[in-house]
Amino acid sequence: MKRAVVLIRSGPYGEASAAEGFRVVMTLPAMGVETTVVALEDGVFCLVRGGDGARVGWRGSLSQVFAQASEFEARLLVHKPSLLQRGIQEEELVGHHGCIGEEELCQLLRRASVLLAF
Amino acid sequence: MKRAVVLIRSGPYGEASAAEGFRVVMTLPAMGVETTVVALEDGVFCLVRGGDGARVGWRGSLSQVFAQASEFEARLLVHKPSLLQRGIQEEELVGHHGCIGEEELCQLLRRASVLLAF
Amino acid sequence: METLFIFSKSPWARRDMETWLARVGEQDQVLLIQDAVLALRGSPGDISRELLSLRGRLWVLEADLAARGLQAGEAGVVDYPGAVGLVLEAERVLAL
Amino acid sequence: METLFIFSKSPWARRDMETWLARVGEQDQVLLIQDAVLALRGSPGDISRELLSLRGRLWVLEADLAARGLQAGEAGVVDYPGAVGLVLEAERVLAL
Amino acid sequence: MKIGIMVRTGPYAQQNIDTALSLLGAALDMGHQAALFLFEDGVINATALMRPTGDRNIGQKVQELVSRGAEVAICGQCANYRGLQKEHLVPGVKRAGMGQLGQMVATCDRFFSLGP
Amino acid sequence: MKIGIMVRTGPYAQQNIDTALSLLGAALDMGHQAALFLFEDGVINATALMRPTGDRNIGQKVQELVSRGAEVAICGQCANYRGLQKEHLVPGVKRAGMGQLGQMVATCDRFFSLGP
Repeated sequence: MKRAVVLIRSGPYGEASAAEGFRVVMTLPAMGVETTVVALEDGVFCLVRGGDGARVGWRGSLSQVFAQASEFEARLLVHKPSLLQRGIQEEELVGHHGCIGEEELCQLLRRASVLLAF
Repeated sequence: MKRAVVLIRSGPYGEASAAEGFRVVMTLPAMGVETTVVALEDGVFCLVRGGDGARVGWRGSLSQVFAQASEFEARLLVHKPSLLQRGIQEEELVGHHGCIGEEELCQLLRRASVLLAF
Repeated sequence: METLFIFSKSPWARRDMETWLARVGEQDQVLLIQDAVLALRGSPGDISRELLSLRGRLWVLEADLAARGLQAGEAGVVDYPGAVGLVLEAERVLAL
Repeated sequence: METLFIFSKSPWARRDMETWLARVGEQDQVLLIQDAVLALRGSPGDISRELLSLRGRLWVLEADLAARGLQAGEAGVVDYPGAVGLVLEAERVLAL
Repeated sequence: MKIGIMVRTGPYAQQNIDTALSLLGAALDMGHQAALFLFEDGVINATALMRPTGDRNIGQKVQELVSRGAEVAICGQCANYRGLQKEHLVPGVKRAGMGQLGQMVATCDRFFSLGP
Repeated sequence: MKIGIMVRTGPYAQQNIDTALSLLGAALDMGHQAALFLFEDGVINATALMRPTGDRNIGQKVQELVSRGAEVAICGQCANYRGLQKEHLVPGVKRAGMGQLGQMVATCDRFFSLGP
């Protein structure tokens, strides 16, 4: 079985990368690809509660979209060092499947067959 | 009379920014806009002799395009600190109208009416 | 106002702020839009300190801040007409 | 080879290399393409030193180097078929 | 006063066109003049063929700006390169040469560029 | 072996499509299979309407890749958003849903993405 890790590296709304990355996440499990999403670098801002993309013309809140990851059988993990660097508390985030450290991130990458960065 | 400073900040070929910036430079003097081009940051790589964009499918050498700046009545200046940071010698560059330091760059910006970064 | 510097990219992804904030003079002002507003939650290197030193001359676009659920902190908040006002007050604008 | 990391953006404009070179393990290799080849003429911070430490595991795409008139220095040079070879030798590829 | 913005990126992938449309709309509200030059990938913002189901239609927003009196032009060569044909342009958008850009720069009181 | 690349940027503004076409062409030369998925702004690379006078025609290069047996698909929703119509696509390019991408990821021996 293929294992994909989708890295969400960019913040919401300034570019569509994170939102488009999530569309990829939605499609992989149905094709039999075990899928893990990692929010890291500015991607952690995609999980911050309370934002609303409609303020800049977008359809809605990207954090609410990401909170649906488990509905698509994808695991959503958050890179803790990226949170710390940006002064974001875990309590500010929408629901996810846990935080990982640098070492766990590298192990996760090494177990994957496909890596996609957005 | 309007004074434009066009900042070429990006290197050649990886993106079209520098080449498109030069197309803007070609058009401004004819509209009565006094035009200065400054190659800075990775933009200094656009002036390095000996490259050839055809190697990656482009039309030709961007350094030869930039060397024509004076034909369009635009001044082409090079930001010396950007050269130093990247270990590039002035002798490696195609013809231009001189190097400027950090202080001269800031003065130039302050005398302009329009600033465009590429 | 002399020059209005508009930053639009995150300081965590790009080096624009790292390179250009040092060129913001005492008569200049700074407007953060799009992903550059992320800088208000903290930035790499000296950027946070440099932004702080701009007190009174640092602005952030309200819509971009609200979209991302962030607070303005030390920055002044402008809406779109306010941003247009800054553009017109300035002698020139450099958007990076 | 475990992971092939492909960098395509200049280290002077983006922080990709700054953030990701530390994650390149001993069984991994690195391929520089597009504007990332500019890193071979020098890079900000620790990047030059980190690239040097990859000796034997650092590759650069010949066409991108030649287009920009640069030399490979310590990096091994591959043409397009050589780059395809690296992709296939690796267990996985991460392009940044 | 007349404010001009050059947008160098396309619709939906980057926020530049959304920002530019909001700023120029505000400028018109305030009684100023507005100009928009679509350059490089930015020309795609002027296609009338967008079908963004359930999302904002950026082409329509460009058209609204035109209908409010803003001057909107695209780089014709950039459009040729990207297969954007004249008959598919939002009505009122000028398919222009670079001279049009030069004229905008020369006539706007403030002009700046939002890029990739 | 089968190599797949996702390209997320359009033609002429960024080098990604040029790099991807060269790599996939080399893979075919070496007797491998090749797949290309055009996503986000990348869909514009598949328009048959490009007129890049005196420059490389990227649409034609995509077509050459198809004619050499590579699988080339674009994200249909991205195309709708950008006004790229089915009848303007390079022949042989599949206008696909995201499922097609999932299938490429599942069937390629190596798959990676070149983004903005």
